[in-house]
Order: sequence, then C-alpha cells, then structure tokens
Amino acid sequence: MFAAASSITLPSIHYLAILPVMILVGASLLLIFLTALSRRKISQGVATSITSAASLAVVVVTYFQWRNLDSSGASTTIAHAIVLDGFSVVATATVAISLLMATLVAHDWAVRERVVGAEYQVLALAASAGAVLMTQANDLVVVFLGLEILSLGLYVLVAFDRHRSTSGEAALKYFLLGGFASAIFIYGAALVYGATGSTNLTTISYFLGSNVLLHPGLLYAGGALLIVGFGFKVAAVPFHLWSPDVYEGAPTPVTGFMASIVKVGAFAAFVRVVISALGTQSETWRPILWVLVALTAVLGASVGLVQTNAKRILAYSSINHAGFILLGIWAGSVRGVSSTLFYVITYAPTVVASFAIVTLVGGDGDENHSINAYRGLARRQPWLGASLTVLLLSQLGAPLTTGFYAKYSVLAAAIDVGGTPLSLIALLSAAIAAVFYLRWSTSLYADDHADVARVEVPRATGLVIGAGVAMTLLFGIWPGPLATLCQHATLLFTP
Amino acid sequence: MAHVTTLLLLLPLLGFAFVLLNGKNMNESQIGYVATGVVGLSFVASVVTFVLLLHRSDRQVTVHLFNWIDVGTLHVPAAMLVDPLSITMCLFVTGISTLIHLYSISYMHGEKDYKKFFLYLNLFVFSMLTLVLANNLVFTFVGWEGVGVCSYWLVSYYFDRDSASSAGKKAFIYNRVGDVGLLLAMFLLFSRTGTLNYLGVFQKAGSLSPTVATLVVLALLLAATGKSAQIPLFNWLPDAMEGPTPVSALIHAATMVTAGVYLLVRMSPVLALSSSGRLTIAIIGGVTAFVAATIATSQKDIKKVLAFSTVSQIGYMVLAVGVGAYAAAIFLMVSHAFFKALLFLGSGSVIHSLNGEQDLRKMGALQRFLPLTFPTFLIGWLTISGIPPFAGFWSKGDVLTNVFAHDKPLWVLGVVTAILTAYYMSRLFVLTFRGTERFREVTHGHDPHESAWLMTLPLVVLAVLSVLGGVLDLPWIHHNSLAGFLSSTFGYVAPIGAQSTLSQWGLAIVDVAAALVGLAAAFSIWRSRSEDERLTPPFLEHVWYWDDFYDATIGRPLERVAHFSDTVVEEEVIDGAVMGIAGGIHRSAEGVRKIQSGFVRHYALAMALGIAVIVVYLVARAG
Amino acid sequence: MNVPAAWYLVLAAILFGIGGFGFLTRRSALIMFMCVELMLNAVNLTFVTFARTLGDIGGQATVFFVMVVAAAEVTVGLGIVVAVFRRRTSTSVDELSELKG
Amino acid sequence: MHSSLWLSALLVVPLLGSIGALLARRRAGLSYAVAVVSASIEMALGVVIFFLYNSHVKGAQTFDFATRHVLAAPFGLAYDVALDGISLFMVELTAIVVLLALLGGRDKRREPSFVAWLLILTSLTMGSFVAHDLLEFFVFFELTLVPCYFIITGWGGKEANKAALKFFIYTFSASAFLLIGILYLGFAHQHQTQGSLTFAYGVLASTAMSHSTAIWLFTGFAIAFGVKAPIWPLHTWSPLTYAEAPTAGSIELSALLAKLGSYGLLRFAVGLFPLALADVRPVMLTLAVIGILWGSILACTAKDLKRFVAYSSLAQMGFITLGVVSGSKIATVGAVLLMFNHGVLTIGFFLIIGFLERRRGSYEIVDLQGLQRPAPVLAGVFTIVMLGSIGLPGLSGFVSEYLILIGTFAVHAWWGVVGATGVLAAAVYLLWAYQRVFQGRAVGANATIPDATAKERGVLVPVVVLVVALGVFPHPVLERISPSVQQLIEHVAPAGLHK
Repeated sequence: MFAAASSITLPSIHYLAILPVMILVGASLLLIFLTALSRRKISQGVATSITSAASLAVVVVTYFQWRNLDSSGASTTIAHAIVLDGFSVVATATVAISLLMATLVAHDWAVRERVVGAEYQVLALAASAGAVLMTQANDLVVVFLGLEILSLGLYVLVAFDRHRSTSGEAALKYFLLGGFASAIFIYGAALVYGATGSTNLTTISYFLGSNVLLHPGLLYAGGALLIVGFGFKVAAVPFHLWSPDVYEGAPTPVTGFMASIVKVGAFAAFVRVVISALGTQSETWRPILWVLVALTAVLGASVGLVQTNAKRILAYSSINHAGFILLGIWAGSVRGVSSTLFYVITYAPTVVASFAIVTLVGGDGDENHSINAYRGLARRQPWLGASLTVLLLSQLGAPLTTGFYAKYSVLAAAIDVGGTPLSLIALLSAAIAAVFYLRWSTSLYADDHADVARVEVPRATGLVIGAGVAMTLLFGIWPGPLATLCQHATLLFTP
Repeated sequence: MAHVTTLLLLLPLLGFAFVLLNGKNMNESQIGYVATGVVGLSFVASVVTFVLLLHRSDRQVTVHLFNWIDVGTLHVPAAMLVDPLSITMCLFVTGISTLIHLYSISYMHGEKDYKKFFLYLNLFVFSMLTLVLANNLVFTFVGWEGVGVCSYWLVSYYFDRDSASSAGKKAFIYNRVGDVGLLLAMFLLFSRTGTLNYLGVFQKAGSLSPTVATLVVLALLLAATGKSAQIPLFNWLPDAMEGPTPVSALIHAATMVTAGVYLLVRMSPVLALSSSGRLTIAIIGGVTAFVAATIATSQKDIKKVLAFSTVSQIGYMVLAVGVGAYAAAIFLMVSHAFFKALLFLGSGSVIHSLNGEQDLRKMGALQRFLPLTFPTFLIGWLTISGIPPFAGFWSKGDVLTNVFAHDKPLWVLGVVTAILTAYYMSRLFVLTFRGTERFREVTHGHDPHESAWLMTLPLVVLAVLSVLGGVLDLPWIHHNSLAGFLSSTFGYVAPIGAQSTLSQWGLAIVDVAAALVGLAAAFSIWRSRSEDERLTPPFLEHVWYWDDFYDATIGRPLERVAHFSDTVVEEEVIDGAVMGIAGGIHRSAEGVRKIQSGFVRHYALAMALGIAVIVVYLVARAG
Repeated sequence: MNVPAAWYLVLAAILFGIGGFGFLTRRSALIMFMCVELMLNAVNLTFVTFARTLGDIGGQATVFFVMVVAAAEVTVGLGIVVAVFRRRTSTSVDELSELKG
Repeated sequence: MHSSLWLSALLVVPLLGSIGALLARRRAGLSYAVAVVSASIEMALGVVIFFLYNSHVKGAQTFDFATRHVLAAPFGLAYDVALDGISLFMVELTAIVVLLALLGGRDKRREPSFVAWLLILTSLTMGSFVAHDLLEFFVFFELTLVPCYFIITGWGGKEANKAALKFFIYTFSASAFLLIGILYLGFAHQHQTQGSLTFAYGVLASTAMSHSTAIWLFTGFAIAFGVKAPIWPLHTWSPLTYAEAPTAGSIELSALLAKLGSYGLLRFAVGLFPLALADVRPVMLTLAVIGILWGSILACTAKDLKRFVAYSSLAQMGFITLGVVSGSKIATVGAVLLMFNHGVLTIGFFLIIGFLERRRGSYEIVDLQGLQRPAPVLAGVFTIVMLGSIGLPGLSGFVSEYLILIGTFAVHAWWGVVGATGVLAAAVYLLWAYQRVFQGRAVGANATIPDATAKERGVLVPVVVLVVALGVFPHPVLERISPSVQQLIEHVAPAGLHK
C-alpha cells in the first residue's frame, strides 16, 4: 500500500549538459581538499595547472556538446532548468577560455606578489562555474543561483589584495551593491513567477505566448526588476557606478577575469530572459533598453575621457562596450542574439589580454596604474607596446580587428530591425571613446621617459597577451568562421 | 602650306626649347642670335604663308595639329586658321619681334638673367602667334594666357625690386579679370551654339538671341579691356614699364596689348548682332583714348608718357572696332606697332645713354649727342602726332573718318584726343632733345653716347616703316589695299557713310589742324621750362587717382573681409562649433564624474532612481 | 479567519521597501547588509504567497534556494566587513570613498 | 576582362614591402631601399594596368579586372574588386604619391616603421579605390586613418598629437554616418530581395527607396566624404593637420586621402542616390563654390606655406565637388581629371615646401624671401606648379578646371559664373605667395640657401613632366575616363544634361 507513495521519480539528468559545471566545481573542490590535506600550502604551479587543466577540459567538453547538438539538436534537462544549446555551448567555451587566460595571468601575478595557497584558483573556478550556469540557465532560479555563485566568488577575489586598502573597499562596495541588486533581481523573479505561474523561461514564454494578461502590472514590475538586476551585473548606466571603483580596487588580474566572464555570463542570461522568456513582451522592454543603450554607450565613453587611471579607463571603456552589447539585445532578433554572442566572445579575450598588460605595468604592489606609466612603453618594448596598441585599436573598433566586426554585427542587427538612430548614437559614442584609446596609444610612442625601467614579461602572461592579440587580428582579418559559428549557435537556440 | 604655317608657329617654341635645354654651354651673343634667328625665320615663314594665301581663292585655310581636348560634345583641337586677319597679325608680330630681339641683344648685354630674358621673349612670340593663329576660342585662350604669363615674367624681370614684382603681379591679375570675361564668353557661346570653333560659331551666330549676343560682346569687351589696357582695367600698363624697355616696346606697345582689339575684330560676326554692345565698345574706346591722353600730358617718366599714349592709341583702335571700322582698327594697330615700337626703342636708347635715367626733367638737349636716335625719334614723334604723310596720319585719319560717319560726339572726343596726343608727344620730344642740358649729374659730367648699331639699326628700319606705313591703306586705293585684303574676314563691315572726297579732305584738314595746335602749344610752353605744377596737376599725374579708388573700394575692403573671415568666421564660428562640441562633451563628463562620489549610498540612490523611472514608465504604460 | 493573499503580498512589498529604504539611508555596513537580508526575506514571503495562490510547489522550493544564498552571502559579507573594518573604529561605509571619479 | 590578380597585386606588394622593411630594420637604410623598391614595383604595376585597362568589358560595362569572393556571409563581407576609368587614375595617383613621398619626404628618424606605415597606407588606399563593395570600401576607407594617425603623431611637428587627434576623431565621427548609411542600404536591399545580405556596388545601385530616404542616405554619405575631401564647412581639421604632418604625411593626406573623399562622393553618393542628388544639388553646388572662394580668401591670410596649400586645396576641392555634383558629363570628367591633377600639383607644392623646410628649418612665409636668386630651380618648379593650379592653359590644371566650369555652366549657369571667379582668386593668392617667398631681395640665411640637389631635381622631374604632359596632351587620360563617367552619369542626370 506504500508502493505508490514510496517511489519518487527523480528528474532525468543529461550529464553531458552539466559536465562543464561539474568539472569546474570539481576542480575547485579538489583544490580545497588538497589545501586541507597537505601540510604545506600547495604551490601556485600546482593550483594553476589544475585550473588550466579543468578549463581545457571544459573546452573539450564543449566540443563534444557541439557534436551532440549537431546530431540531436538542443535539449533541456533537470526539469527543464538547464538548457544545452549552441548558444550556451559557445558561451561556455568562451568562459572556459577566459578562465584559462585569466588564470595564467594571475599565476605570474601571484608569484610576483608572493601570494601563497590556492584560494585564488578555487574562487576563480567557482565563479566560472557560476558563469557557465548562467549561460545554461533556463529557469529564473538557476539564473539567480549562477549569478550568486559568480558574484560571491568575485566579492572575495576583489578583496584578495590585503596590502591595498582599496581592494577591501572595492570588495565591500561590490558586495553591498551586489547584494542589493540580487535582492532586486530575485524579487523581480518572484513577481514574474506570480504573474506567469512559473520560473521556467520556456514555460513563461509559452504562457505569455498563449495568454493575454488583463493586468500586466505584476509582470511589468517583475520584468523591470529583472532588467535592473542584469543591468547592474553588466554595468549599464545608471546601474554602473560600482564598476569603475571595483575595477580600480580589485587586483588587476581579477579585474580582467571579471570583465570577461561576468560579461559573458550576465549577457547570456540577459538574452535568455529578455528575448526567449519575455520575447512576446518586447514592445514593453525595448523602450527601456533603448534608453539604457543610449545612456550606457554615451556616458561610458564621455566619462572615460576624463580618467587618468588605466584600470578606470578600461572600466569606462567596458561600460561603453556594454552599451553596444545591449544594442544587440535591444534588436531582439535572431541576428541580434548572434551578434551579442559574437560581441562577447570577441571582447572577452581582448579585455583579458589588455588587463594582462596592465597587470605587468602595474608592477610590484599592483599600484602603478597612472596613464603616465605607459609613456614610451612601445619605444622601450616594441612588441608589448604594439600588442597594447592592437588591443586598444580593437576596442576602439578599427577595421581588421575583431572590435570592428563586433560593433558592426550589433549595429547591423539593430539597423535590420529599424534602429538606425540608436545605432548612430552608439557609433558616435564610439567616436568619443576613440579619444582616450588614441591618447593612450599615442603616449605609448612618446619619445620622453626613455629612462624608465623595462616591464618584466613572464612567459605565461606573454603567452596570454600573444594569444589575445592573435585572436583579435586573426578573426579581425577573417571573421568568417567565427561569424558563421555564432549564426549556427543562435539557430540552435532554446527549443 | 600647312607645313610652313606649322613652322611659323613652332619656330619660336623650338628656339625656346633649344636655349632652355643647352643654354648652359652657350654664351650671351649665341643665345641672343639663336633667339633672334628663330623669330626671323618665323617672319620669313609668315611671308611665305602670306604669299601662298594670296594665291588661294578662298583665302581661308585650317591647319589641324592634333586633338587637344575631346569630351562629350566638346571638341577642342589644336588647329590654326590662316586667313587675311591672322596672317596680317603674324606678319607684323614676327617682323617687329625680330627687330626688337635684335635690339635686345645689345640692350640687355650684361644682365644677370640674360638667358631667361630671351627664353621668355621666344615663348612670348610663340604664345602671341598661337593667339592670332588659333582656329577656336580655347586655343586662342592658350596664347592669350601665354602672353599674359610671359608679360608677368618680363615685367617682374628685376624681381628683387619690389616695385617690379608687384607690377608683374598687378599686370597678371588685371589680365586675369579680363580672362574671366573671355571664359564666360566661351561658356555662353558653347552652351548656346555647342561649338567654340570660330567658323562654327559664326555659322550658328544667327541663332543667338540679342540678349545673349550682347552678353557675349560685353564679356569679350571685358576680356579686351584687361588685355588691351582699356578703362576700367587700364592702369596696369603704366606699372608694367618696370620691365626692360624692349619688353615695353614689344609686349606693352606693339603686340600683346593689341590682342584685345584682335579678339574683338576676330569675333566681328558676333559683334554684328549687338548694336548696344558695339556702342559700349565705342564709348569705352573713345573715353579711354581721351583719359589716357590727359594723363600722358603730365607724366614725368618718359616711359610712362609712352605707356599712356599706348593706352590712348589702343583706345582709338577700340573706338574703331566699336563703329565697325575693323579694317581701320587693324590699320592703326599695324602702323601704331611701327611708330610706338620706334618711340619705345628710341626712348630705350636715350635711357641707355643716360645710364638708365627715365625722368624727363633730367634730360634735354640730347639732339646733338644722339645722331641716330634723334632723327628716328623725330619721325616717330611726327608720325604719332598725325602729321602727313607719315603712317599715323593715314591710320588715325581712317579711324576718325569712320567715327565721324557714325557718331559725331565721339568724333569730337577723338579730335580733342588728337590735339592732346600731339601736345604730350611734343612735350616729350622737347623735354628730351631740345631745351637746356639737365642730365649732367646723371652722367657724372660725361657726354651721353649713341648706342651700338644693333640698337640703332632697328630704329632706322622702324622709322622707314613709320614713314611708308601709310601705303598699306591709302584712302583712294580701296581694293587690294589692307582693307580690301581683310574684308573677307569680317562678317559685317560698317558701311562707310557716303563720304564725298570733299568731306574726306575736310576731315583730313581737321586732323592736321589738331596736330599742329598740339605741336604749337607744346613748343611754346615747354621750350623754356622743364616742369610746371599748373600744367601737370596732381590729379592727372596720379592717373585720376584711379589706383587709390580701386584700393579704397576693392582692395582694402577685401583685406578686411579676409582678416574677418580668418580670425572670426573660421576660428570662432566654424572651428569654434567643432571645438565647442568637443569641449561640451568634456565639461559634461566632468559634471557626470561628480556623481561618481565614491559613496555607496549615492550609487544605491542612482540605482533606486533608475528603478523608479522605469517603474513609472511601466505604470504609465500598463495603466 | 482567513487573510486575503493580497495582504501578504502588500506586506512583503512593504518589507522590501523598508529594506530598500534602509539600504539607501543607513551608513553602517552591517545595517545596510541587514536591510538586504530583510529584502531577501520579503522576497521569500512573496514566493511562498504566490506558491500558495498558484498551488505550485516550485515557489516554495525556491525559498530554500534563496535562504541558502542569503546564508552564503552572510558568510562572505561578514568576512569582507571584518577584513575591511579591522583597522577602523566605525563601520560607516562613508569612510570608504578612496575610490571615486 | 583581365585577371583580378593585377589589382590584388596592387594591394599585396606594399604590404609585403612594409613587412620587408620591418624585417630589414637592423641594417641602416636597407628598409628604406626595400620600401623604394616595392613602391617602384607598385608604380610599374600601375603603368601596366594603365595600358591593360579595357573600358568596354562585355557584361561589366566599364569595369575591368573584376572578381568577388565572400569572406563572411553573415556579415555580407566580401573581397570584391574592380577597376574602371575613374578608379584607374586614383590607382595611378596612389602609386605616384607613395613613390614620390618616399623619395622626396625621406625621414631618417625611426625609418623602418615610417616607411612601413607609408606602405601600409598605400595598400589600404589602393584597396579603397579598387573596392567594388560598399562594406569593403568602408573597411579600407576607415582603416586608412590608423596609419595616418601614427605617421602624424610619430613624425609630425610640435602640435602633431593635437592635430592627429582632431583629424582622427573628426573623420571617424563623420564616417559613422557612412557606415550606418551603408548598413541601412544593405538591409533595405535585403528586405526587398529576401536574398542574402550583400553590399556589392552594382547590386545595391538597384535598391528602391523613398525620396526622403535617399536624401537622408545621400546626406550621410556626403558628410563622411565631405570631411575627408574636405568640403566647406567641414574642413577645419585640414590646415592644422597639413601643417603638423611631416612632408610625406602632408603629401599623402592632401594629394591622396582627400581624393578618397571626392572619389567616394562621386562613386557612392552620386552614383547610388541620383534622385537625392537632384534635390540637394543646389546645396552641394553652393557649398562647392563657397569652398572655392573661402579657400582662396583664407589662402591669402595664411601665415605659413603648409596652411597656404591646405587652403588652396580647399579651393581646388571645391572645383572638384562642383564638377562631381554638377551632373554634367563634361564637368564630371573634369572633376576626375582634377582629382588626379590636383594630386600631382600638391605633391609638387609639398615637396618644395619640404625642401625649403630642410634648408631653412621653417615654412613660415615671413622667414622666406627672395629665394628665386639663390634657388632658381626650386623657384622655377614652384612657378610651374603654381601656374598649373592657377589654371594656365598648356598645364594640367587648366584642362580639368576648364571642363568643370564649362560643363557646370551649361547646366547650372550661375554656379559656373561664381566658380569662374575662383580662377581669378587663385591667381591672386598664388602670385602673392610667390612674390613674398621667392621674389624681393634675399638677405641673411635666405641669400645662401643651396638650390635643389640632383636627387631633389630627380624627384621633381616627374611632377613637372606630368603637369606639362597632361596640359598639352590629355587625350589618353580623357579617353579612359569618359566612358566610365558616361556610365555613371547615365542614371544620374536626366537626359538632356549630358553636356
């Protein structure tokens, strides 16, 4: 008589789908155990190699995921809470690559700053797991979890530099505001849940597609709060104020890591929520996004003009970029999704490499970030200078770098759906931003300051910089494959 | 025939090229003789061409060189039109050029840029021949501009003298104003007739509406006033005397300055279509002749006097064109070329003998020191004054007769001008050769000496031509005279009012009387004195304050405009706008930066405000 | 007696508002942090209410996730707060304005 | 139809040259030699192409050497090159400019990177001139900014950084309008045909669009090209930039990159939006003549020779614009010819200015006087170039200006009249400058400056030859330009304006 009650049906689990998350979490747990078990602090070398191995493994897994997709199409698993589709696969791979690059940079940094123990890598792995989770989330709750895992890891990473009081300050600001934002986000989720009866994105979109809400207020409020939550994560004006401070305060490798994976994760989830779940309501959201795009692009660019700190400049530049990526989301079309994807996957390596150089120039104590520290760099170290120039030009959007095609693709998506004025605003903001990129790259070639000491370029970091530049130029000159990849990825969007 | 004509055109160019390329290893006299030789040969070629032309019934040959500009409906060949008019021009241009080249060999001896001088001179002759031989307006324009730039170079020949370089610039720019006229004339004709070939234009000329015809004529007149130094563009010519004297003789007396008249005569079929246009031409000519003559009466510089007399004489020619007496215009042009070249070269010889002194007040009583210059100059003087039987009497008489037939007031003006002409030329003559010696401090007490034969030979030749020039067109041999020869060229010849021989005699007597009056007055006044404020009032001496007028009405206002445009409009307005935008962005950025206060609660507040705005919007949308 | 679900939602909204207001107005890092916790709990209440009205277990399950997250935030947050204010006397966040501009 | 490899070679040779120059940087002077060699090869290619070019290819009308390969389908990005009579002379000009800039504007400071930048710039410019696809054109067009920027900042004068920044931002912002316009056009076409996204020039020309749309697009294009050209009042970057750039940079900018503007205006703005042109023509014509007069006026007030040339170029570009927008075939041919001629003349000007700067260490007009006595050759060449741009018949400038004016007059008389006065103005400012710099009495350092060296003469010879040859016998050039212009004009001007 208990037969009926005693059997509990577990949701089916498609392990290939969650393998990346498991690998990353597993790696971080492994490091924790090693730390706990071994008498001595485990060396950076070990920690780094484990982390790199994990991220490489994830890349390999994504390859198989892609194969699987080609054969059997996109699918959801674990009660439709996790999705495995081209979009998530490409995004996951991007997170993994960013993690790999950031880890290598962090390794040299840790050695330089005499950081001991594997805590950094543990947290980085966890945060990446969160980011991956966000790219795969098909449920508001999962998005929330991914968001939190990502954020909690980053809070601590930001506070990692105990020598600098600004590190702690940045962490606390980030933490307080982040908590505030998550609260807002989850409240939004709750309201949407109330309005649609589910937190599952697919269900929500079906519901909204098939029903007409008599009182959309609840849904609207919820959606608005969700957008605000994402807006905070991607540092969209006016929810961006934390980012310059945090970028400046955080240890530089962490800044690079943050700048890349947060963008990937947050934008992936943003796309899913706004375009696939609330897509039917797009007419309601797009005006909001329109304003967000305009404000973010223009303010990011123009306030960047008056900055004198390299990390702050890059912070504002990333705000400007966020504006462009949002443009893709505003478009809301298939082209818009693929362009957003193209943008983040090209932007991530560029920004990691840029911060890698900033890390090097930052020098012992990670203090030396005034723009003047770069005067004549290219004269002293042509290759380093040239690399930074290329990376800056790419962020400026010069043709034959990925930066140009990234901007191009989102603009194309926007104009495709009639967003010509908005595109023009965004592009003009890029012209404003060009000023500080150019000032920076010009100072690299200044003739004075010849006496300044050379910057030490460790092997791993050098490798990362080289890889970043290579990708920027290669796909800048020949964007075909990447563009096609993003197109396919988007065609395999949520079922 | 084609070959000869081509040769006639190209010889000076060849000379130019030859001297340009291996002038390095040639000495002065070689350069001089080569340059002179080619022009001389070119003269021979023109004579041959002339003879060949005489044996043709149609008297009109087109020699096609190559296709120059060929776009759409615009076909501009480099081609020559050989007809009585052009060959007449060629003859006297090449002839006089030869003489003046010869003269220059000695006159320019020892100059720094000796080679350059002859290069320019040859190039000038080539351009002048292109001008007169071209069979279409654009190719004419090539010569037109070519002579202009050569004159620019030769006027500013002593370029390290500011006055010289400025004079050259002034000459070029005044000509340029005229060129705009020629350009507009071409544009109008092309847009209406679809061709710029002279014969083509003349065929289609009938289709031109009176207004367009008048516009074209006025545009051509503007061009002529520029090149031929007529009112309102005449006052570059006196400054042009900064150039070496042979240049003044060749370019600014005999040839280039008559190009305007040539152009008008060449376009006579178009002139025929606009009586009002012709009247304007006549008035411009008459007034210029008079004004220039008045000015000439009170100049102190011997070359300035001659310059204004040139302006005045060309005024006569334009006047003749205006009344349709094209043959008379050409006749005067030719004879004027003779005697004005003679006078200039004579004055050059005088200046030479006085170590470059040009001030009339520092001359006098040179008669006995310059045994050859004096008699030739005497002839020149009598010729221009219009004393029979010299050429001037016939040519000027011819003009005045025609004017009399058409327009009595202008005829009166012409006669008055004739009196003035005789007066100022006699003044010049007296102050130079008669009266008391005033040149001693210039020559440091030495006696002035006659110039070398190279310089005096041309004087003699020209003197002879001045004496006999009249036979070209004596009133009583109308057929196979110059007029008869040219008549085939003109689409339209103003019918000479049925002038009885008697009235012609009457007019002739009037002319002679006028000349004698002028002579007598000048002698009685200037034999005794060398300067007299009352007779040379500043108003006349300063060219009716013409330059000051332009300076006040055009020059300085333009300067102010330029300065204003530069400092205010360009800097403040146009660039100011651009920089203003940049500055604005920068300032607003500084402002926004304040929000980034570093205080967490401000950040949170900003977020809260953002949320509030969004919520308000959504409520408005939902409700 | 039975209370309409709407009241719970309103209550939750008010709690959330109080939390938000507190976060904006208070200076002490700890109190601001508490306000965030208050907001999260308001969210929980909302979830539960909706779960009840919708008759869906998912909403109630979500609450557990939120609680866990809140707990995790507490640990991390307090850690950071301690790390930052160890050297300082007060816990006013206004002292943290070194990074700006 | 000839092989497109010729054009690809034009793009590749300078790139290889720049790489070679960088590799050869260890040995002094070697990289310069490499650069000169590759520039010479480029020039040779240019000559070959000049004679190969066939103006009547079956199917491709006046376009020769054409090919198209899609690089990124989702972006509609393709490598698509073709050459017609118009781009032919831009290509020739590019080849000439780089060779003479290298020979005449040699700068020994950090020579390898200098020549490398020059060659990269050349390749990019070639690319924009042979591009037969709007997006491809934009990529090249936009990217030319980068080499320019680094040439100016790296080798320019005291204010160079400021100038370069102003130049870059000004142009970059303007080309934003171009990119948006291109994308808009591309998608408009795609929505109409439901085909794949493409920016092929020939294809987009057939896009149907409303009148107002056409006007907006034309305006966007005109802004982008108007800054580059420059067209009044978008010119204020040029005097500063020309003045601060090194000689080679000034040559590249004024002789070559300015032509990107007028070429783009003709090929893309006029070529793609004939209807819009019909409406905005009065505006464009007016801007053009204002440019002519404005440039002339400010050239009179210019204090140094580089600014002087900058303003005289503004006037010249005014003539070009006048011809380009006139819609008259004759005037347009003249405009294309003037693009080439003005390029050559400007090379002459800047070369001489560069030589004077070498000697006197200054290009301020007040510092120079009476140079004709000590340096007759320089003075002579300057005179020829000057008379060329005054428009003296028999020299290159005249033919082009004359065609522009007579063509414009035939269809829009009044603008033609005003333009004609520009001919007068040119004489005023050029002769005045010549008088101040070369005439008068040379004293002090001016009296003793050496005349052009044999090498310098060698560089100036081609300029003089071109100026004279194209003035005396422009036929080979005109016969190549005319058919292409005919092609372009046909759907631009309503019949009857084919004057």
